[in-house]
Amino acid sequence: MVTLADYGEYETAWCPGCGNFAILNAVKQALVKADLAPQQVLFVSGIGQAAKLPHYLNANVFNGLHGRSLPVATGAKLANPGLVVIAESGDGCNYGEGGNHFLAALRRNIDITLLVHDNRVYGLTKGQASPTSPEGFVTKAQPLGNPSIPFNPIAVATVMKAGFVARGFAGDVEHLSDLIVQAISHRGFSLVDILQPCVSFNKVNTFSWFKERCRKLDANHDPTDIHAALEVAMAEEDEIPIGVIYQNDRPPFEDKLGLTANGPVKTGETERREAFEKILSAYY
Amino acid sequence: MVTLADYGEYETAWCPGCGNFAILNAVKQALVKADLAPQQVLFVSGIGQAAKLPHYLNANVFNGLHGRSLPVATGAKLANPGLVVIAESGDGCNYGEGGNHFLAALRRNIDITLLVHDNRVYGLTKGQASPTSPEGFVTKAQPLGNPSIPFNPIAVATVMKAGFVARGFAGDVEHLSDLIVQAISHRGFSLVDILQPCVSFNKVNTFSWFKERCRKLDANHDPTDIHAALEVAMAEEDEIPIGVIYQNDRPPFEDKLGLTANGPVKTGETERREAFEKILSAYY
Amino acid sequence: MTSINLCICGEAGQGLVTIGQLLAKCLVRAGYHIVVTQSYQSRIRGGHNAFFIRVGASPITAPVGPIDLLVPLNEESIEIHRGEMAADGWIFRDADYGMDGDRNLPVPYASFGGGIYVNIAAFAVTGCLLGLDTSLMEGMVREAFGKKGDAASEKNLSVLARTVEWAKNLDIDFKGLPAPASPSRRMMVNGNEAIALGAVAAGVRCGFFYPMTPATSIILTLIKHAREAGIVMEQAEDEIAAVNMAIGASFCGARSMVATSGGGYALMTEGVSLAAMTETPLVIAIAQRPGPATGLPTRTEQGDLEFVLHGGHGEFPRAVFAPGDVTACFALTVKAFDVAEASQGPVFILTDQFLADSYRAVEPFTWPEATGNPAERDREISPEDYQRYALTDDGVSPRAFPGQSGALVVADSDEHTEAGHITEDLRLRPRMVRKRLRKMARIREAVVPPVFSGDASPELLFVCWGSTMGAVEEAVETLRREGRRAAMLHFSQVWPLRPGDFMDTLESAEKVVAVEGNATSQFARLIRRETGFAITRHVNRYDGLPITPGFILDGIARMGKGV
Amino acid sequence: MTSINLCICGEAGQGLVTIGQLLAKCLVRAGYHIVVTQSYQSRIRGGHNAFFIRVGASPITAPVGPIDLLVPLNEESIEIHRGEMAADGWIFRDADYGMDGDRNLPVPYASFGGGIYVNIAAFAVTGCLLGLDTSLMEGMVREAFGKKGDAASEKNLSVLARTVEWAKNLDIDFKGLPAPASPSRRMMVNGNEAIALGAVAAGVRCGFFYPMTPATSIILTLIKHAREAGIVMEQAEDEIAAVNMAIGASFCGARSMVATSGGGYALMTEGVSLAAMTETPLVIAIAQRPGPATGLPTRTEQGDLEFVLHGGHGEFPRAVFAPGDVTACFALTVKAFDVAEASQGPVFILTDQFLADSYRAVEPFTWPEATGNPAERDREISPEDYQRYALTDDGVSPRAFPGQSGALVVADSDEHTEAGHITEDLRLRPRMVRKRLRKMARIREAVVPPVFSGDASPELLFVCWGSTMGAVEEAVETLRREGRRAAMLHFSQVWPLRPGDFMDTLESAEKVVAVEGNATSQFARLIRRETGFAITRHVNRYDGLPITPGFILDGIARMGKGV
Ligand SMILES: Cc1ncc(C[n+]2csc(CCOP(=O)(O)OP(=O)(O)O)c2C)c(N)n1
Ligand SMILES: Cc1ncc(C[n+]2csc(CCOP(=O)(O)OP(=O)(O)O)c2C)c(N)n1
Ligand code: SF4
Ligand code: SF4
Ligand SMILES: [Mg+2]
Ligand SMILES: [Mg+2]
Repeated sequence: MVTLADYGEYETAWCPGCGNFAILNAVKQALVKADLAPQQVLFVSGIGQAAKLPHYLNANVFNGLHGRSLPVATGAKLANPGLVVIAESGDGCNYGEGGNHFLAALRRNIDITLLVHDNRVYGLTKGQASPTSPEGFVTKAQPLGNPSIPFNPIAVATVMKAGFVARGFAGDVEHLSDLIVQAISHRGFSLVDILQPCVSFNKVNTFSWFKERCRKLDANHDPTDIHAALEVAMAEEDEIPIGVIYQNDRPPFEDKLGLTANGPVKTGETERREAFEKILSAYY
Repeated sequence: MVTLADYGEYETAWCPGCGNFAILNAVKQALVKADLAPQQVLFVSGIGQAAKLPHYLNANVFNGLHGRSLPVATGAKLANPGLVVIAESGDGCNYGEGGNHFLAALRRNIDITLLVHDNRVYGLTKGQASPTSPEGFVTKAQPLGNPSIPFNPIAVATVMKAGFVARGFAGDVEHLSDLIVQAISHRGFSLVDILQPCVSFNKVNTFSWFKERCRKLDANHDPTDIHAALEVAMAEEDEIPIGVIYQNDRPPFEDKLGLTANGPVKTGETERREAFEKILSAYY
Repeated sequence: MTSINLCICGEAGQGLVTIGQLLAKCLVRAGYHIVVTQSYQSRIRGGHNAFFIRVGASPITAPVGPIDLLVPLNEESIEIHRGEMAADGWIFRDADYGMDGDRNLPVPYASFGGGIYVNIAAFAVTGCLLGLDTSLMEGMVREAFGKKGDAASEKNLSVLARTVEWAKNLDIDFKGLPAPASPSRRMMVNGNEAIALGAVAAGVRCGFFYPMTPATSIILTLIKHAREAGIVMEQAEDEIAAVNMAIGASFCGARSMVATSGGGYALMTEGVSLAAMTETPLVIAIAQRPGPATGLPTRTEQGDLEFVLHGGHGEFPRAVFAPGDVTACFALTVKAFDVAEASQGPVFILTDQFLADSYRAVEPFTWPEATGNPAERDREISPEDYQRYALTDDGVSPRAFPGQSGALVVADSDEHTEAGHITEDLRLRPRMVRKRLRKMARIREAVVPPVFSGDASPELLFVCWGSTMGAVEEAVETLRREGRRAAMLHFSQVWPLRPGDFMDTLESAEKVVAVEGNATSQFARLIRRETGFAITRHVNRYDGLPITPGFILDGIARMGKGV
Repeated sequence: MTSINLCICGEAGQGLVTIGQLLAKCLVRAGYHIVVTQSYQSRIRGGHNAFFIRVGASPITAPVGPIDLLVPLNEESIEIHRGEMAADGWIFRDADYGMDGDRNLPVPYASFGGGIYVNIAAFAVTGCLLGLDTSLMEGMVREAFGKKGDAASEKNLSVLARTVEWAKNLDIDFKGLPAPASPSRRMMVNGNEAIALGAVAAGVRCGFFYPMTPATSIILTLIKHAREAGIVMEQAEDEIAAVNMAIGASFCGARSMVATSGGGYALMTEGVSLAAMTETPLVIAIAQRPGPATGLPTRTEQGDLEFVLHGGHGEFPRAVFAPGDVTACFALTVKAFDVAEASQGPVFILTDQFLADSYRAVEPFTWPEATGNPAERDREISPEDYQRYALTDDGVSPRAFPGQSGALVVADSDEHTEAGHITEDLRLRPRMVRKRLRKMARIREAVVPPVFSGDASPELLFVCWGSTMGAVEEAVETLRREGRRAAMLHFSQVWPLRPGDFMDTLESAEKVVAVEGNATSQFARLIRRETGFAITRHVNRYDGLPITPGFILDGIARMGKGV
């Protein structure tokens, strides 16, 4: 039995009161609920406040470049499909710098879980607008207010028929950790967009702002009904539904490639040599 | 009065029978219908077969890097908002290499028109799967069939509330040129995804395949109704609706920045010098 | 004492940068010289940050190591910096911290106001003991907090007054500074601000960026003034977009720039090549930080020189400026825009976190009369047969802008004809290659030669570039005071090099030492490549901190007798 | 005649590559040597493409200019190549084309089958006149068209038979080639295929790519064999994704590679820096094409050397291989994987379009016994206190893989502790910098020294690198036949350089000429940087075409009497 202690306790570099602490708890709880040992799990992150999370628990970790957690996670999963691969980063990382990888991940449906700490701001670089910042959001870099409208990751993932699409809230750890457990156990690409208060730079979408709006999805919401899901995804922000919004059973990418849990890292030298000799025969 | 002759006739490097010829005609016709002189128009393209189009008409042209037509177009428009800026490139350029710029353009809603020659394949590099290639599409690079599902640009643009979202077909030049006229005249970001047969590399989505499926949208389709638009955008491919699918009147980006048609390129030296001196005063 | 090295430090989020800035500005207004060094971590709260102000009555140019006056905003700070204290250094610390030993002054912060007013009190104590006029400090507090409504301003002023009262009566042997020479009116600007102001002076019209430490404040400064100066600034979705936007804007006639650090620049290199091929002026400011990859995002290094010299595929001209101080940041940014326009291609301003964040007192920046639009050829354009890439003797073709004349402008990233259209003509190709490379002559003509200072026939010559100038200068002064014939050769333009500008100097020195903020002596390698001259002695720093005069002197000492 | 230079040409889409490949393979099977040069445009149909086969009974290594036998598939081709014909060259052309003059053979293609069978007929006529056995050609046609159902195969065979019948009775003074030496069994492989096969031999497990000419066929070859060899290949959404995927896979223990050209590499440079910082092995194959920007996408150049040497921010070790021929493409790819693994970082294979597409007859590739997993340190891992970045004497830390041992593996793009965690410890930083740089020793040990050939004490020494080897070799031979003391020094590893390997050679030569497929003599500059040795004579080609022996000889001639 895996316990919380297996995942350790570390000092962090986050601001006191940051929503990231709750997300870290939810992640650890989810891993324990899913009975996954640290050795089985690989966290891949980008750069940002969110992306520091994997340093604060015991697991395999690849903390890469800003915006690039998904491709690293994809390569890792393809090399060793036996690993549970979790990509973890901020809204800027995934929907800004890494937006193209997000789109491709939706199409690929590889069996990794993406946890986006969506604080609607660039935290680590001190508070510029992020792709999910509200229109008009005022920052030092956007003194006239953010001129763009926010990215809607849930809606985009849903219309792209991503395998598993959920929204969580850092203010409800129990619920969030359940979502993460489901996301991990879903075979295919799973997105959990996590509403996260940033006490230092987002004075609009604060803890209480989120708290007032977040509503758990109705028990009779059917996540396999894409129309219902889209309805939820496109809802205005006076009520923000949290929970599993959309889900399907598209075969994961690995199946289409015929990969087993072993994956390419496990082929022996003899097999490789035989294949090589056979391959050469076409060149004579 | 602008005439077709103003836009010239050039030799192309396209394959005989390619859908690009029809798109070129439609573009020229649209410019004539819109009564735009070549000097007023700037075409920005990336790299690919589609991206060669601007070389085949008279206009201002910036033929840049693969995947990067939208940012160049955005910079150009911001520098000189008086120009009519048209970004023109392939599906690979816009939804593959340039996917992140596509997402950002939807949020920004800058007044440029994006014409995507969507042949569902990488033409210039000889036939690899593109982001819009059908699942299972067999190519030399995807011998087991494309393992990803196709990108749905219309649906993504619609859920992101892009200003103007249309789909055209290279097999209906008249209709297509009308769409382009509307796209140009729309103030805000306009997407026209153009179904384009590629005779050399796409033997699945051929001219007749498209021809059989394309249906002009019903006269009573209301493009300002986002739910109706989404319905259309998510339709299965046995019938492919063409026409203006979604449209709104979000203010364009330039308005939010307070830009006039003159734009920053037109500030005089005296004004600049006065501003400079005033700015310095904060540093004493 | 000719200068005092003051360190205000504590956790991120405690407001120590604000105190530091207010104090620094007062010092500048009082006529002092300053060199600010900002030391911070990649986090928003907590950890340990420091704002160093080295202040002198006569000119100083470099950061130094030993701390003369430590103003810790938390107890931990004392532990962290204790080892760096100068022998006669003082610690001004909260009376509540348990601490004994000499030369530490317990300040009863709680009694002046406590809470958020500790900062103002710390400002007041420090200012007072440095000999600042109370009225100067009052004015500063009013400027800084006036906007917040009278109440806040008044409260701050009363804390200030109370603290000053207390401090005035102190009798400690903290040696202040002599009064500075009759103070001329100077500005307080850091390297990044100076670049932004240089861009404004050069007439920048558009700026594009994706936030990246330590370059972000170039952008934020531009944004602060954008409305007033009529500049369009846009945060791009990524660095690739930023550089391509800048190229699009520049193509349409707007002087345009991007600013980033090494990792962002990596993503821009394809765009650099595009600017070169399409012959579009582009100014790229790069504030270096230690790599590889994310490295130490808030620290300093000079590790990206070779990458900046060679980034972008294919062969094309470029210029790389490496300002030695804040004044040069301004002047060379103006120049960078001119050179970019004259050569119709990419030009770099290469600095680093130290200089980016280093405030200095500088003579007022002036409007560069000579700049504006040096593309004198624009006038020759005849719309009918306009060719964007006309083959000319000096490789520079007349530049028209879309929609601004009757000419249609066609630019292409493929190899192209004179008219700008894609071509497969392999006989034209080499002519176009040579045309582009010929523009190097324009860049070469405009090169800023290296600056020599120190002993006229040195036995010890330091070669350096970029932000290390001040430290080398002071190290040279120290050595000369010790009786050595030392000198400095500083490059504020690192590409292209004109050996004629400096070979005599290099060759006549007995010993040459390269001082660089990197581990592999990249500039020394470049010198050898371009001149054959091998520098065999090196002082390298790559721990993320700026090079100081002391670091250089230690390095020399370690080289032993021979040097 | 010691070799025949054959040119099959026409529009894109006419199938001339197929004829070329069939013919080339027959020639290889018959025991001849070949050097194929593919000339094509950035379009799918139309335009003008050519497939050159230079064929010799004894070894040949370079493409040449003059055409001995032109096989045009359209009339325009004759116009295009007429000026390149050798004095005694022949044109085998369709009898329908209006043409007069000597040395052109009208072939009644229509009478053999016409339409799509023109290709087979052209193959047959050419093969026949080159002296190929009919049965060899029959076998080839059967192999190539057998799959299409018997009918197609039979029809092709009958066209072949009819054409051969006609050709046998010709009596023209086209000089064929002597029979080759007793043919050993050799492979026909081009540079890109050889890289792919080298990767298979080295045990590549994962490959990631975004299509880009002229690198794509490396990838397509890997994909062709992926199932059989158990390799995972994935087309990424862009080059940034490709390089990061490869790093992710490699981190998990899979030997991984990417392949691209200059523009794609530009986008990968941030990832190169990431591989270096995280100490993840990564093999990057770059097939160069002329830049800047999109340039000439289907042509050849050696213009990206400096960018490959310096791409990526920050300072770190790397190795760059530049194979001189197809055999070296195979061997050096195997070596690249080993060096990447031994040094735990990025390693490059730098070729160009010419070599990428150049088929040759090569001795059979063999399984590299010595390869496999040289990371002998993996065995030392103790899961409890495993540290990914343990500070070791040689800088190489034991490498464990996630989920494959009890050890938890932590990698970080920030500066990190030995355990892999992000750190702000500035005392640790320089130790980590030095640790990474120490790995250069492992790379240096394994360097492939340059190859010297020709006169033992040359008055004229050619320095070259990469794909120009063959042309230089033949130019040297010609000069020696003319009585000159000429020699070649060819580098198939361009970084790092070990001056000890070649300085004697350089210094003892009377005159040194650098031969490079670029305009700015990048390799010569590197030599100077690393050794101080200045090469002042240069042969540069940058029109998109490969360097030939004739181009070099002309270049020498133009240098005048002194050379
Ligand atoms: C290529 C590159 N560009 C920019 C940066 C600077 N950078 C670091 S974190 C960050 C934004 C972080 O925002 P987000 O991903 O939302 O994470 P948060 O800090 O809000 O958790 C940026 C722009 C970088 N490290 N690399
Ligand atoms: C950075 C970069 N990567 C790859 C390429 C190679 N490339 C040129 S065009 C193209 C694909 C074109 O596909 P698409 O955009 O759909 O245009 P089409 O040719 O189908 O019209 C690619 C991959 C490139 N030019 N630059
Ligand atoms: S800046 Fe915001 S996101 Fe970052 S640690 Fe602080 S509160 Fe959290
Ligand atoms: S390859 Fe396809 S898209 Fe390109 S020109 Fe030919 S038919 Fe058109
Ligand atoms: Mg964020
Ligand atoms: Mg396409």
